[in-house]
Amino acid sequence: MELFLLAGFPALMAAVVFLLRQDRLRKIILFLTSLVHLFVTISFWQGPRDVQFNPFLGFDAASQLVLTLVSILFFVVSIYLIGYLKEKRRRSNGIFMGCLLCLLSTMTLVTMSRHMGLLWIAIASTTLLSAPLINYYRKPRGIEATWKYLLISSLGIALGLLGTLFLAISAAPVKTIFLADILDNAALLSPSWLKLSVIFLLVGYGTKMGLAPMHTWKPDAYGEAPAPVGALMSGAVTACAFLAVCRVAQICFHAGLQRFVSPIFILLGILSMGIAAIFIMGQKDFNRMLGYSSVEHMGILALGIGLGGGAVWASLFHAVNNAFAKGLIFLVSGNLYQGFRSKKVENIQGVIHRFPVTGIFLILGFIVLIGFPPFGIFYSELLILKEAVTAQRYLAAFFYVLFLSVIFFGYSGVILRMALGRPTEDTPVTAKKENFFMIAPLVILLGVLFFSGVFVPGPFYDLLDEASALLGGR
Amino acid sequence: MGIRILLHIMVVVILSPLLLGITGKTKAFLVGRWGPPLLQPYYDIGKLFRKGNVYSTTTTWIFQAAPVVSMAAVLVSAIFVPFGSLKAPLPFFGDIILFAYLYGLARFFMIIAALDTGSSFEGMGASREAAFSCLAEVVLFLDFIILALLSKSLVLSEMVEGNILSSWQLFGPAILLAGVSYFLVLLAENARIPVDDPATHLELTMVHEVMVLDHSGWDLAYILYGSAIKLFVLGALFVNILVPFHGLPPVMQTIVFWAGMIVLAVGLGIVESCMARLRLNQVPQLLIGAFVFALVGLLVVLIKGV
Amino acid sequence: MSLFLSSLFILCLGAFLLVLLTRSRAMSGLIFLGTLIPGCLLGAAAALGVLIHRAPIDHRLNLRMPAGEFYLGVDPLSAFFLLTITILFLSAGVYGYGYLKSDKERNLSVHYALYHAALISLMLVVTAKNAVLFLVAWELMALSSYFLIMFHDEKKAVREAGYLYLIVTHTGTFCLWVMFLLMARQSGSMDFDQMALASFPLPLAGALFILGIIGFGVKAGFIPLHIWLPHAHPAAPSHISAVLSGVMIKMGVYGLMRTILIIKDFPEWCAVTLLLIGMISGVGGVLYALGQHEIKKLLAYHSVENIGIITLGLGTGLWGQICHNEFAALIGYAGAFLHVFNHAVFKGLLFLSAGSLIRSTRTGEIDRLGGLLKRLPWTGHLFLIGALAICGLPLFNGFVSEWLVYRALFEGMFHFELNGIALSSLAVISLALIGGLAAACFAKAFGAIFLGNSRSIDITHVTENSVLMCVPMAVLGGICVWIGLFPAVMVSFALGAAATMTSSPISSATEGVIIAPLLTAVLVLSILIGTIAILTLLKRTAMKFLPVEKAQTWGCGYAMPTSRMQYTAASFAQPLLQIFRNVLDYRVKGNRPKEYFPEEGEVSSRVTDAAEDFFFRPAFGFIKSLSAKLKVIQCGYTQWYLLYILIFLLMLLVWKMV
Amino acid sequence: MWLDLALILIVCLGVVILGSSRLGTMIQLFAAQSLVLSATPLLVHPGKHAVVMTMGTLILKVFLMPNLLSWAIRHVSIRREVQPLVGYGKTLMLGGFLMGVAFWISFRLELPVRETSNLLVPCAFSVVMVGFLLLVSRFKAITQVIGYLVMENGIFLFALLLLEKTPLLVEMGILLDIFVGVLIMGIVVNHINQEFGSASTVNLTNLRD
Repeated sequence: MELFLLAGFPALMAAVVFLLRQDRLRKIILFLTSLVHLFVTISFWQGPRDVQFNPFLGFDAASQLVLTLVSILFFVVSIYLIGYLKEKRRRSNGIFMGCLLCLLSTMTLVTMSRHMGLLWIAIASTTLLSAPLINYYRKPRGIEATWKYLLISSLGIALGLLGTLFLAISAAPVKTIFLADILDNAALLSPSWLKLSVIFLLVGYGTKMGLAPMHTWKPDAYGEAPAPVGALMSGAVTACAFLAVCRVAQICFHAGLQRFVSPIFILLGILSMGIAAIFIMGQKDFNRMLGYSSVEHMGILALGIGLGGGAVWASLFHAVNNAFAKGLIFLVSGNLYQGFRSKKVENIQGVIHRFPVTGIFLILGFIVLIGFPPFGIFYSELLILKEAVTAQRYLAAFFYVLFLSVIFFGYSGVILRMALGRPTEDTPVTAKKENFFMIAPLVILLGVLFFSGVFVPGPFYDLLDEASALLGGR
Repeated sequence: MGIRILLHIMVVVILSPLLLGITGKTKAFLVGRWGPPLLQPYYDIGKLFRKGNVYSTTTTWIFQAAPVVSMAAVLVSAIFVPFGSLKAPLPFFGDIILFAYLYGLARFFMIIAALDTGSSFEGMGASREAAFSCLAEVVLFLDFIILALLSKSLVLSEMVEGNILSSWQLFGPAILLAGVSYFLVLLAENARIPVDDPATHLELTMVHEVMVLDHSGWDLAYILYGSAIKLFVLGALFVNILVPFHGLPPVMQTIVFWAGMIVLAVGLGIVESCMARLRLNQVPQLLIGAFVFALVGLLVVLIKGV
Repeated sequence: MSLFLSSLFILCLGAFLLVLLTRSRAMSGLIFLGTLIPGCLLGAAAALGVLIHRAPIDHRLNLRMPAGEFYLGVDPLSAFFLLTITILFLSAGVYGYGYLKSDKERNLSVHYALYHAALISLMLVVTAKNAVLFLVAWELMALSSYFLIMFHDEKKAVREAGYLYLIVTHTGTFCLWVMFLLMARQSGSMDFDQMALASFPLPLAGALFILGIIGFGVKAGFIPLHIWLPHAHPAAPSHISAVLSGVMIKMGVYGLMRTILIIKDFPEWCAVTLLLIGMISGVGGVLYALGQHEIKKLLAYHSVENIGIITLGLGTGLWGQICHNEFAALIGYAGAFLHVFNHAVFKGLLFLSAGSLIRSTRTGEIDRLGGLLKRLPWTGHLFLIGALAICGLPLFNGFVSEWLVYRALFEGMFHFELNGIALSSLAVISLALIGGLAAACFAKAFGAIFLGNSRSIDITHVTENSVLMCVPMAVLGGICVWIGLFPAVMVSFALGAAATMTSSPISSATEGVIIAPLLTAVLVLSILIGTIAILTLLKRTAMKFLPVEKAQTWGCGYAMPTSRMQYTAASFAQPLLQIFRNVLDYRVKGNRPKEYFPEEGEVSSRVTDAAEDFFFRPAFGFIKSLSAKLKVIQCGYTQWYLLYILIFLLMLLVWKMV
Repeated sequence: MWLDLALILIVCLGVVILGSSRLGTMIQLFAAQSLVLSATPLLVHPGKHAVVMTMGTLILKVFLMPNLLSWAIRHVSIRREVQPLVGYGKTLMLGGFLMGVAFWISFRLELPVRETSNLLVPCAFSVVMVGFLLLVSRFKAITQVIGYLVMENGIFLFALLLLEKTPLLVEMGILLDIFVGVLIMGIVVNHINQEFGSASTVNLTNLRD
């Protein structure tokens, strides 16, 4: 029954939404499905960690972690959408809502899939479903972003498919590529095919996750996508991609390829942070900067997995915090766009004094993104550095710290210049007051961030410990 | 101990203008004049005590407090310096720092009093005074370092008494260099000829004189008296440093000390009559020269093994 | 410990209430004072308790932080700093309340809440016994002080200053991250107590020392890393810059001391570096201050100078520790501790009086002020007390701590071997030079602002500020005089703290040997005050019988002297800056009047900050231009993007498979 | 032996697509290549499973997708491909070089290939490389879609290696996904055409830093 509620129900609702006429009804359905989804996910927390519905679908600690993260974020975005889509639009948002609901079900599928082939299908469908979401405004730049997003991610998916095929070939003696079977008799896998498949999988799912050389679609896609879509993609979809990459790492750990794969992860991590550092510095467009910030945080995740040990725990912790932080900052950028009707940094000024609540949340978002203490990202960045220092990878630690400080230059240069000061006369400020639906999600996200960073509840700790044990960390 | 302090201060108060008198007499004698009587400074100060005061409207209480504070600071600094057989009444470990900073206090108040009058001439004098005194203070401290290294103690009287005949064989050059650089500091601190001309009235060239341009009556008297005491105290310290009389019996010490003071006064007169005032941007070079002398002295002490 | 925890609780409560109550102004002011005063007093009581009994107390809260744990402890070292923090925050807070009361259009309760947050984070930094908690409090302190600085955020200069401050402190903090993690790796745990038990090989201690110097030096303001100080202080409101330079830069000193306490044995070159940094920061700070003609920038550079003096004390203490000369180490650290407290008090006093000066005359430019002592008696006299104290002149607290530092340096001279003596004498010379230059600089500042006539602004309607602003200043002035005349109490506290640094209990004999000379010095000072009293009495009685008139200042016969003919701060500093011109980048520009009847001419002189203009600005520009050049990667052509992926794939294949 | 012939034929057709400039011919060439491709499962090891695979590929890649693409061409009314990134001659040379790299890699990796021919892995790699080159070097959106499909054919060749292992459901899922992918690409090409008046991606470059 829960399986249907989690995966099937949203898809069904998507079909219903396609048929409906009025926009308001669609929004309510969206809100209700996300609420149901959230309740079911929470209900799984009490139950045992490893649940097996059928050979293809099941839960383990890591997937439950990502599923909770996805459903909380989706629920918050659904509330935000009620306020966001208020003003009238010529074209009905049927396709938009339908794709969103399908996206929810495919993301649930990704977390639940125990078969590598099924995992690939779910990832591929999340990509295809998010393409129309980016193109909501039908503006030339939006179309260009969608085209680039489609092309690059479909190349990534193709490479992922090749990787899965190579994995299947290497798992020939095992006869199936169920995750459980591969992990149990990992020794039987033929090493050379496995290495080839790991490389192709890493590049494929790395493109989906937005790691360095394959990140080029991210700034365009997040720059042009509407804010809630940006929040969902940067928070939830990348988390699912990260889960897929974790599965690959899990396989490598079980097959004893630790020494083979960790240099690749570290290279990807440092490269992503380097690229992000270059592009955040002096960025002109706020949403593009958030795209690069997502590249940076994915780099930190990859670096954490690469370093192993305590850093795996830290990168999972970071994934959770990053998802909520990205959600928060993207929704804030949505409010900014509603208020200032522009994404350019120079004509958004003095947000604190023009829209006090959004201004405060903008600064809080900055504090969370930068990794200031009360929130979780500070601890995860510190732990990753601790692991780098104890594992005596001084070069990686040096670059890690260097890029973190350059990125800090970039962020504070952009966000603080926007938040403080006074709105200049020519800033095109619409006389709109901030409406409730666009503030409530920010408050919820901040609350969740506060609990995931400062007073970390007990069960959340155990989930993290089990998930990191799964992936070969301490 | 209170009586010895009073005795010490009485000696300083009574005898210090005499030093100025002797210098004035030697300067006049060298140019063939009889010059003013020996007690001329006493007459000047006495005259000023009987005169009324004129206060500028722009000045505040600081203008009147500065002469008093500078006189008192200089008087109190006399307690640390032994005069021949008269031992310093109140020595304590680290009194050279209080000694130097008391002069700093006096100088600080004189400078802000000069700025208080709000005239450009006093300001000129104040800024020059501030500039030169910074360098002079550094040289003074370097001399104290040499003495401290020689005597291994921070009490001024012990530092000076350690300088007996035997120490001259080993550290003769160091003490000589310290003495010479100290003499140059003496000239700079008391506005004697090479640094500043006490007798001139051309404002643009003066340093000390122009700072006291606006003072009158009792304030001017205190300032004159204070500068006389300052010359006396620093001179006494100079004599203590240079003349190794501390090993002799007390009676001989007093005789040699006072003879030294007179020789110092005469020496000052000679220096002033055969040298002209230096240009203002050359005075720092003079003080840097004194600093180098002291530095060489320090190196000698270090090499000789402290 | 309960005292300290209750004060923390009250402050947190106050901050929380203030955040909620952003609407009503009267209430927020009341809550602010209502929680600040008890909080600070309780904190001070806790600190005094530890200082008097010299027994450390600590407390472990079972709050599960991801990496470290919530472990607080107050030992005499942190108690001394805690005392400084509480006293200064209390007086600056009361002053701030008075200062901001008349500011109608700004939302004050947020500012008050941030003030509380800064205070709490500072108290946590000082009492944290766990590296992670220390870093958390350190970053909270940087963040809350950033937003405090940004009070007047409508001005562009303020935003630039805040931006520079945040960047420089945050980059410094990364060095601290690496340092603490290396120490944790060596000792196996994040707690300072376990770290203190571990033994650190000399090369590692050297590396940690360098990281510590950079990380804490950025906060403390050692010369090359001080660039944010002269920008942040003029930007912040004066009660914030008082707290910033009085206490917050001392956290750098505290951090350095805590690291020295943990690592204990260092290679000798560390003490040499500390002394050299002290000298350079001291002399450089005061020389740059001489060249500044804006009151708050001048005071900011003086903070750098006083940090230099503190580092001299620290350097001698460390040297004594390395050469196992307990006595020199003890006095060195005691001098450094006492100067930390003294500097906090008189620098706070100076900034507060500068603030009330700026509040009344609307400008901080020294060259446009003058003759304000008559209009602002309270501010003027308290500024004078602060100026005398900062120059280390005898009757005030600056002298006591400089005397201790001198004593430590001379102690070093007597007992260390050759290069020890050479360096200590160099340090004594530089300290003497600092003393002289500071006296000149503050004579310039006090004389130009408060004495003579007003140079360009009309001061007839300038009035003294409210009592709420003058009382805290008076309290700080009182503390300066009290320590100057009765130093025994504070010196014993400093010695107690220094004992924890040398981790050997000091016998009452050694304490006597140190304090006895100070008591005689106080006796001499009382004789000085007696003589002053007698001389003024003499003069007063004589003046009754002698004529006294009022007249125009004697301008050597010049008939119409105007107030603009007075010596300004720039002209006052010109001879000194001329002497040190090759050390400083001292530029004089402007067209001097040429013909016989010149219509107009103007001269302006400027001292540019070498560290900033020749290293940090170009470095920052280089990073920006590099990132602009590298932006070509995102060139817009999808084909190139796909090629990136293919090339990366082939590279991985070749690297990993072949 | 028949298998090697088919593999070589697929690779040659790929190269011909790379060289051709008219969209119509490219679609027909792609259909031919997919036809040969659908024959290969039967050649490797005939069986019920292989028949289903062949039918799937036939329906999807030989009939459905080419018609969709030609509909898109007619709708978007573009006939001739504009000059590719580096000119036809050089693209072909580059194609040859990439095939060389593919063969070198598969030779170096000495992957254990059991009963099927040792030509399979290199050919699959080279078809993927050719598809990729087509994707990268052309400006017309439709041509890029065709390049993507040729790459899918290459991946399908790899799937032959484990024909009877992967369950049918997964196989069908993969084909379905590719089809949906192409469908959405077609829709987006349609939008591009409405917005920019031509389906060339030359003016799709103003999103840059």
